[in-house]
Amino acid sequence: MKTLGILKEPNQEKRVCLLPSEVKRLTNELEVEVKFESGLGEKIGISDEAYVEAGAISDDQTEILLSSDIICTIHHNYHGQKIKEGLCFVGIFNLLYYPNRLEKYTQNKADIFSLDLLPRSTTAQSMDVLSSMGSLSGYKAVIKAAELFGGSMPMFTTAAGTLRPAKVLVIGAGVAGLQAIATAKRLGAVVEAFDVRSSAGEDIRSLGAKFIEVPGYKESENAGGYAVVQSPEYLKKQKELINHHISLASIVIGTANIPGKKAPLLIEKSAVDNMKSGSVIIDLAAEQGGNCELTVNGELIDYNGIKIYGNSHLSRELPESASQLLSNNYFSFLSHLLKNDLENSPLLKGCKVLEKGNIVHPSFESKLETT
Amino acid sequence: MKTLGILKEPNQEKRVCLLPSEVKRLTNELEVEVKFESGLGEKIGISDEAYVEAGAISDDQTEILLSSDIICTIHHNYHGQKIKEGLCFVGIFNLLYYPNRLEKYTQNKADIFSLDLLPRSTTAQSMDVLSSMGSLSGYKAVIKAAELFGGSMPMFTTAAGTLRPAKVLVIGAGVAGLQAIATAKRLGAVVEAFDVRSSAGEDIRSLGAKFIEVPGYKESENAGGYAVVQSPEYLKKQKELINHHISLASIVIGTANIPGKKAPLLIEKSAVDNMKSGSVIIDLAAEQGGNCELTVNGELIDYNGIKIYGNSHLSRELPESASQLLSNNYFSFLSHLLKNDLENSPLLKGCKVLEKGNIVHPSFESKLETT
Amino acid sequence: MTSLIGLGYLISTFSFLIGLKFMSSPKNAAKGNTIAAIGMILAVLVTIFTAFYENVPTINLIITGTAILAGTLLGKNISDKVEMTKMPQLISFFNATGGGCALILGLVEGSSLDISTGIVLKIVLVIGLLTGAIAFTGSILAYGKLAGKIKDIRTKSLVYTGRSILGLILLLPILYFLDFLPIEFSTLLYLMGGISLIYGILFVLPIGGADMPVVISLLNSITGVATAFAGFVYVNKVMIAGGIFVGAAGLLLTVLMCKAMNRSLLKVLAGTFKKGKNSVSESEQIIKTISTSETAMQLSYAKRVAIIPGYGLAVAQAQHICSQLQQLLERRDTEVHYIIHPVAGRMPGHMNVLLAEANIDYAVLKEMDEVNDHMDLYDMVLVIGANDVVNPAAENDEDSPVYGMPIIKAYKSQQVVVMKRGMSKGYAGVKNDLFDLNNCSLLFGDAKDSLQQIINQLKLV
Amino acid sequence: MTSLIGLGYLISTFSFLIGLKFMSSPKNAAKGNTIAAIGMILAVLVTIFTAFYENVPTINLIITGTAILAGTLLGKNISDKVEMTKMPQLISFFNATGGGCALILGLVEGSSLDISTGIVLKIVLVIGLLTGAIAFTGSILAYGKLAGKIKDIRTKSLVYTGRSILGLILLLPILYFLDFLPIEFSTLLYLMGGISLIYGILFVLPIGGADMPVVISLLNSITGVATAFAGFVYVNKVMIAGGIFVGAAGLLLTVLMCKAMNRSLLKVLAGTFKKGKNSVSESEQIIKTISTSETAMQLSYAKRVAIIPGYGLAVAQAQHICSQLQQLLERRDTEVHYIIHPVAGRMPGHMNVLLAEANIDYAVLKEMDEVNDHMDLYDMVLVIGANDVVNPAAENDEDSPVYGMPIIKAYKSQQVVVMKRGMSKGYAGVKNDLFDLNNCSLLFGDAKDSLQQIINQLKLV
Amino acid sequence: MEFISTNLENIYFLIFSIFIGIEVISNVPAILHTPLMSGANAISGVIMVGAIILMFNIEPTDYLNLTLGGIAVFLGALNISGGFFTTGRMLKMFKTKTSK
Amino acid sequence: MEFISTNLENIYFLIFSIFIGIEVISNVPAILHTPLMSGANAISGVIMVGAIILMFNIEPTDYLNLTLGGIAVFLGALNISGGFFTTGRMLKMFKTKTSK
Ligand SMILES: NC(=O)c1ccc[n+]([C@@H]2O[C@H](COP(=O)([O-])OP(=O)(O)OC[C@H]3O[C@@H](n4cnc5c(N)ncnc54)[C@H](OP(=O)(O)O)[C@@H]3O)[C@@H](O)[C@H]2O)c1
Ligand SMILES: NC(=O)c1ccc[n+]([C@@H]2O[C@H](COP(=O)([O-])OP(=O)(O)OC[C@H]3O[C@@H](n4cnc5c(N)ncnc54)[C@H](OP(=O)(O)O)[C@@H]3O)[C@@H](O)[C@H]2O)c1
Ligand SMILES: NC(=O)c1ccc[n+]([C@@H]2O[C@H](COP(=O)([O-])OP(=O)(O)OC[C@H]3O[C@@H](n4cnc5c(N)ncnc54)[C@H](O)[C@@H]3O)[C@@H](O)[C@H]2O)c1
Ligand SMILES: NC(=O)c1ccc[n+]([C@@H]2O[C@H](COP(=O)([O-])OP(=O)(O)OC[C@H]3O[C@@H](n4cnc5c(N)ncnc54)[C@H](O)[C@@H]3O)[C@@H](O)[C@H]2O)c1
Repeated sequence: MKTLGILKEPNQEKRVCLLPSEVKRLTNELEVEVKFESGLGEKIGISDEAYVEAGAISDDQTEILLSSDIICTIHHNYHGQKIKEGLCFVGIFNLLYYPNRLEKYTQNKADIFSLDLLPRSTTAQSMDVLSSMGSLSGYKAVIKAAELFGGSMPMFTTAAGTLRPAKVLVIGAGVAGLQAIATAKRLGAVVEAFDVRSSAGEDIRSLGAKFIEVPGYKESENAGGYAVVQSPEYLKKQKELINHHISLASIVIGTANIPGKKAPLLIEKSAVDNMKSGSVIIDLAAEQGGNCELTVNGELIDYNGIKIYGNSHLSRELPESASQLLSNNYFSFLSHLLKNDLENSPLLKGCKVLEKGNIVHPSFESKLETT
Repeated sequence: MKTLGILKEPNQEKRVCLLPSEVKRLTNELEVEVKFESGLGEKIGISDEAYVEAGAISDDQTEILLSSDIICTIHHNYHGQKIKEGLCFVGIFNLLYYPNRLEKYTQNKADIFSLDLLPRSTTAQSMDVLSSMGSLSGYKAVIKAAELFGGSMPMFTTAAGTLRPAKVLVIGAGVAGLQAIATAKRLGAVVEAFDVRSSAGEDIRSLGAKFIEVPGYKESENAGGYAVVQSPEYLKKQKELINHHISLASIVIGTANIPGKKAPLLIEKSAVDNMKSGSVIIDLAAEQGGNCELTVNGELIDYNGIKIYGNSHLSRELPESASQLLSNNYFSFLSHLLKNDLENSPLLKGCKVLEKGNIVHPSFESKLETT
Repeated sequence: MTSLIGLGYLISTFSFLIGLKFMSSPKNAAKGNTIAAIGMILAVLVTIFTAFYENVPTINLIITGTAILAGTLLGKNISDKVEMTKMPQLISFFNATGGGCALILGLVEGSSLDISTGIVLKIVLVIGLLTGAIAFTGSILAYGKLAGKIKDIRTKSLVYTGRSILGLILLLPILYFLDFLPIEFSTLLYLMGGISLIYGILFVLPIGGADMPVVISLLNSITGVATAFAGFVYVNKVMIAGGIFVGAAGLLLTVLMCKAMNRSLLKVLAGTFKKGKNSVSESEQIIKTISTSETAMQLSYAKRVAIIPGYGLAVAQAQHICSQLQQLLERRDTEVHYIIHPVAGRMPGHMNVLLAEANIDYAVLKEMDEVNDHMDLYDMVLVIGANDVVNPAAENDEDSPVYGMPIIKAYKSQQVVVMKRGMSKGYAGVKNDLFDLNNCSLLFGDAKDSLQQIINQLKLV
Repeated sequence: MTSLIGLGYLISTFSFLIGLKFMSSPKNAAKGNTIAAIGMILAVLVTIFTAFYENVPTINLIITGTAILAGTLLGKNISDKVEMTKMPQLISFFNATGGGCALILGLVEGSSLDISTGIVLKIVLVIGLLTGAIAFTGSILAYGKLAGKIKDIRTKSLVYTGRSILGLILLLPILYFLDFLPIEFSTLLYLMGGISLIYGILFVLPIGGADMPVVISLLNSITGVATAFAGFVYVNKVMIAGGIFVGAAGLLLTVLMCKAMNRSLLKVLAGTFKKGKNSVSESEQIIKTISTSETAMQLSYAKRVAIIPGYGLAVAQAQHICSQLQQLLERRDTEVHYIIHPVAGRMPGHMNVLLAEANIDYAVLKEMDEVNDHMDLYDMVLVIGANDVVNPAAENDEDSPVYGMPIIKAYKSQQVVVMKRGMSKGYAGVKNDLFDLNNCSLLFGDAKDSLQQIINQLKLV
Repeated sequence: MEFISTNLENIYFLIFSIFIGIEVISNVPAILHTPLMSGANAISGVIMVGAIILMFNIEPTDYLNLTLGGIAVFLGALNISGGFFTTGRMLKMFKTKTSK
Repeated sequence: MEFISTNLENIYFLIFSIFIGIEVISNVPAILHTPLMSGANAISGVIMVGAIILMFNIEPTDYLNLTLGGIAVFLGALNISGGFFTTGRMLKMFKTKTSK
């Protein structure tokens, strides 16, 4: 019987990676012993008792690290403490962007599965944390924008004059972008969206928004749905068009990302200068450097009356919902992990970064050299 | 030629009662001299120059008070300074609820038109500040709730499980309540609403929400659309039903008011105790004592993980939109004021509180005695 | 010879049939008219053709030819000149001429009978004569009413007189044929003709002007019967068939028209006046109603249409179907605007919520002030569940509680159709003066249902 | 006497007419059938009635009576037993008996002619005979195909042979009547009968099983013609009229059926196979298509219906119209659920956005896991623009890229209709095994259009 | 009874004609009611055929009847020509707009 | 030509019948196609009337033709009875559901 440990997240994090309901399924269906750090769910009102009732054992961190075969967390939260040999960490560590986080794990010869690296294949969907969190982030980005915006999103025709609907520009129409589009549409805003992938056009239109098309994009077949870097001419054309649309918008939501790379810079300072005071920019790519030049990761800044909020983890602000989805994602992953061999599973292979402290993931060989 | 002065609002207030566009119409169409306190619109990015361009003259407060025939502000902001004789204040002073504010005005023999007292007649609609601000507050209440809520408003069916739509209960379906209903519906929430006026039922249903009906309400014909106080049996039945629905809701928005009276207490502590952690209560009746027993006016409190936010002036958080509507309201009122005699205008009569320091409004005679 | 004639009549009978068939489908209607007209020309030619082997005196030929020519030219002339909106009365007029023709035929033919004529032929003659006479005066009166030259007169006594005369018309021939009446057959004919002429008048007199189209259709059917009976007299297949076609089709059409107007034929004939469903006696407004099909018809001609939504749109939850109508119209190259009144509905922005839900493009939403000065450019304004916000009393009636409220000047457009369920008032509780205007019609019914029906009808055009 | 017989036949002719008329409107169809049946009984009774003043030998009467009785009982018996889904083949079978009757009539009547018989009657006899024969074998073959007893054979040579035989059928009588064929008339008749029997087979053989209903309708029309010609032989109005009615109506019905299936009659007869619009050769799936009217028909019988929306619903923006269909079904007491797959669409919650926009009550949304175990309780599942999420390959085909993804088990329901525009694949780019299944049919077309048509049809029922 | 057997053909003709008259327009959409009424009205002008036959059989000296007959023909012609031209004008509007 | 004038009545009858046959079902909704086909099929069973007439005219000793005629009548009866009963069964389903 394997032992699984769940560690408390850093202070600012309210989400948990496993809820009592899934802990119960782990102990019952997968016959895993589950230990958890006391106070795990208190930030969203889940008591230790609830976990204990679900079959888990409360313990302290050191003990858990020493006795578990698998450790689940959301964030990178390991600082080199002593661990059981062959311990396997499961989390969302964003290691391609923070390769130096690997150090402590390599030293202690741990295994790592980083769920952000899961292939985006059909069968991986139930464990796809990027999709589930992206989706919530996209929704929350619009709610945040509406909260920060000094005007109203929908149109109001009133006896005291008409308030025009807000113009919302969504940059990047991946999971988060689409959700942002849908939410802004719901609130009655006029929504435009832009994505390099021309196939995103149909998706955008299927949500009733306008697709801003930049002709001349080069698609890459084997990028598995992800975006690839583009030619300079294309980038210039794109910049002009985007700048124009930015200046018209009251709310800009940046969600463009290229996995493992710095996020594309699409909202330049000069473009922001053209925006009206009171406008809002929400940058979901902040952690990867931001889609906006002025973004400060994790902070809300005021630039000439324009509010710029950079946060790649807005799903944190929906801790209840996010925990529910994460918990399902982690459960699906764990059950896949326990039932399959590494060799036969492209999913496991795709997200396994360390094997006994050695790098086994192809994307990292080059990365590590640069560090 | 009359002179009109616009004073700066208190610090926490970003809205202005007149925007340059309407100032321009005042000077051009109504041939009024307009003076304004410097820095009037800076909080929403409107420079003094903009006002000057519109034909207004920048001046300091003392000077304005001494030279104007009419003073426009949003809030009660007069502390007994010297004024030109017969000066007429126009604002939203909520004097029925704060009758002691009258003192300074009486002493200085000023006139007062308080726009919150305008009759809710068809012709007054363009000056109806309660409607325009109520409407924005209702919208913002839902945005605020969505921002504070730890879950998502719409339903999400995802590969990582289904998030149920949030249940929103709106109490009081006046202007603000209806707007809250509409906004919550837009976001995909399941919305229920309650109002004592049974005629509100059709309005509620016309927005696609469910009307919670308490049988036995006594309508008053001459209350002009406003609610009146009800019998004890009725109140008991009502309380039970409401309590039940509160316990089911994740978000409760209180908008119930009885003009000039304390707001009805509809969300008792015991009902809040039954709510889930992470739920949100927004109380728009906070200034009048609140619909919720736990409300603290102007503050966000956390009660067992339930967030309770009391604020009767949420429209302030949409300063751009609110100023636009207010500016139109004030302009309409001023042009009515300048073009009509008091005797012939039920509108003016309805909101004139003081005439040369003497109380002329019928609702105040009783009020003042109690003070 | 006879076989050629027979063939000619056969073909023309058949072309009447095809003509009618085609005329009942929007796509082929124009073609149908042409086919029927060709059939008619053929029938006339064939008939004239018989002259050549029957030795008809020249004078008869000349008179016939002249009459045909004169009639044809005059008919063309009249039809070209009359305005489109006056069509129903024109039809009534032409129907009168047909009835007149049958009347004369009956008189002339009847007075020149010899004694040996069988009873069957006599009966046929009498029926042909009296139907012709009724159609003749009835149509003239209907024409007069529609042209506004004759007012509705609705008294009990009138109705009773009409009924007694109808009794007389039935009784006289029976008495005659049972040999109770010792008069000549031609006398009977004249008598019958006279009474029928009077009956035609009494028949139409009490019927309301709004119901005239139904009556005209009925009279048209009667002319058809007259034609058929004339056909029996001459044993002429094309007349019989043509007459019966028109008689049967006209009758059905009458019923269909009643249905489309939500009226019962009996009530129309009794001259009962139509009221809106919720119309309480208190409101003594004289209103014009319109059917969904007429609305669809007029929409199909309109180049620019404005939709003014109100609280009723929200109550009916008709926003989606309204957007469907808009799309349908736009596909027909009709420009559609929504005009939103600042206080339409029950909360600020109420209409915005609805229209956004139906995904209606913000570009087609117009504000009141934007369009109020050129409302006359709209060929048609659909007021969907709005009331107070289009009430001209706000502009004209100083005593009205809504006086001073800015309104959408729907009354300035070419044609207004107001959709509502009954005659109940809006929020402000005041009578709407718009409904009294000449260019305004009311379309009663739940807005969702009405819109659906309009769409269905419009798809056919 | 004759006048009574005439009257009887007249009434029965008229009841055929009314019967057919009623049968073409959903509300009256059952009544129409009864009326036509009564007319038929009347016609038979009147005919038998003639026996009493024509001195028919008893043996003939007995045989006739027995035959009628036996046929009637057997007919009732068969029709009661056969399953509802086998109706088309049953109709085909009964049509064969009608054809057979005409064939025998022609043979017997033709062989007993005397030499004086005019050419017209002979021609009539020949036509009656050959149409009867074609209808006879053609219907039997169609029956066999529908019953699955005979497979489609589609070779060029078959079509050519068919055409040559048709030539022969036309040529032989011409030669005979121009006196180029030195044979007896009865020989001609036997010859024609034989060839026509063969032609009937060749005519139906190449036509695809899916097109059989059209062919049966055509054969039905041919039987009608045979009946009419038999009627000419006996100068019998009711036979002529009944036959012509059926002949004409059957022909039109054939055309209408082709239209409803989006097929051209010529292509049906040539045996060309139908393909989906975007169907590229790569996909060699054998699929069943369905028309909007059939879908509507089946929906009208269903008690529980599930709608599975997918990305195509969003692309078509068909959410509003989908909710209309739901409302319509619910008003007919049909329970409707929406089953939402976790990854339907292109983003989490995509379907929720659409359905909320269309104001669909959360109570009717079901989650996959909630219903997957009793999908068989749904009489009908409408898959609207979904594809991957209902692909059984995810359960059965280990090599499929979607293997392992949980799906909605639509295939377990009684009947699945998938709405899509063509044969293109879903997001995952894999072939959908659902389409191969027996209980699955594809309804091609934009989802919005298809839904609108279904609604229109359903409203008629 | 006898009447029936001698006139059987005519009765068929009558019934069929009535039936056709009804059937042929039974599905007319309401927007065509007025044009159809007008067209039917024009067809009923076939009564002029009767008037012409009448004219052909009047004694050339019987001026009264000649006049009456002439009027009848004139009225018939007016009905026909006016009827068809009016219908044509109304239906022209259906063509100007291309549907869908 | 001559054929026409002698058979004019019949031609009218023919044309009218064809027209009626077509017209009467021209607006049938697709859901009624199958039942209507079945009903029409039953009506074409009126051929049995011919078969009965035939039977009545056969010599009672002409066994071959008696047999054939008997079969014809039998087939006709089968067509009629099967046709109407089948149609009836199909149409019964239309009644079970109350529309709207
Ligand atoms: N916008 C705001 O902020 C606000 C707030 C409070 C009050 N108001 C007042 O509300 C009024 C708004 O004007 P309005 O024109 O929108 O509405 P309205 O004047 O109240 O009229 C609504 C009309 O809709 C009809 N109707 C109701 N249900 C219907 C249905 N299902 N189908 C078809 N028609 C239906 C009603 O007539 P039937 O019953 O005969 O069908 C009525 O005539 C103004 O007087 C305004 O002052 C506005
Ligand atoms: N939900 C998510 O978060 C998410 C995100 C990314 C990817 N995905 C993937 O997307 C897929 C979703 O499955 P699905 O079943 O919803 O969609 P799907 O498998 O992509 O199929 C969509 C179907 O809709 C049809 N269609 C498109 N436009 C149409 C129109 N206008 N009218 C009618 N049909 C139309 C298409 O066929 P025709 O072209 O022949 O009409 C196609 O078969 C899954 O493979 C899932 O893994 C989901
Ligand atoms: N197979 C599945 O079932 C499945 C599940 C989830 C996601 N996906 C797919 O994976 C893909 C990526 O999803 P994601 O949201 O996680 O991606 P992401 O967060 O990496 O990127 C977000 C979006 O930014 C866009 N982008 C990148 N560079 C850009 C630029 N310069 N300008 C504008 N836009 C730019 C990308 O195209 C992408 O749409 C999507 O296509 C999504 O549909 C597939
Ligand atoms: N004539 C006009 O054009 C016009 C314009 C604006 C508003 N109005 C009307 O004025 C009325 C008041 O509008 P408001 O929003 O300013 O009112 P408000 O802010 O005073 O009250 C808000 C709502 O609370 C409700 N309420 C009071 N006591 C309650 C209780 N115990 N329980 C539940 N609900 C309770 C009231 O019925 C009202 O609907 C409304 O009817 C509105 O339609 C009319």
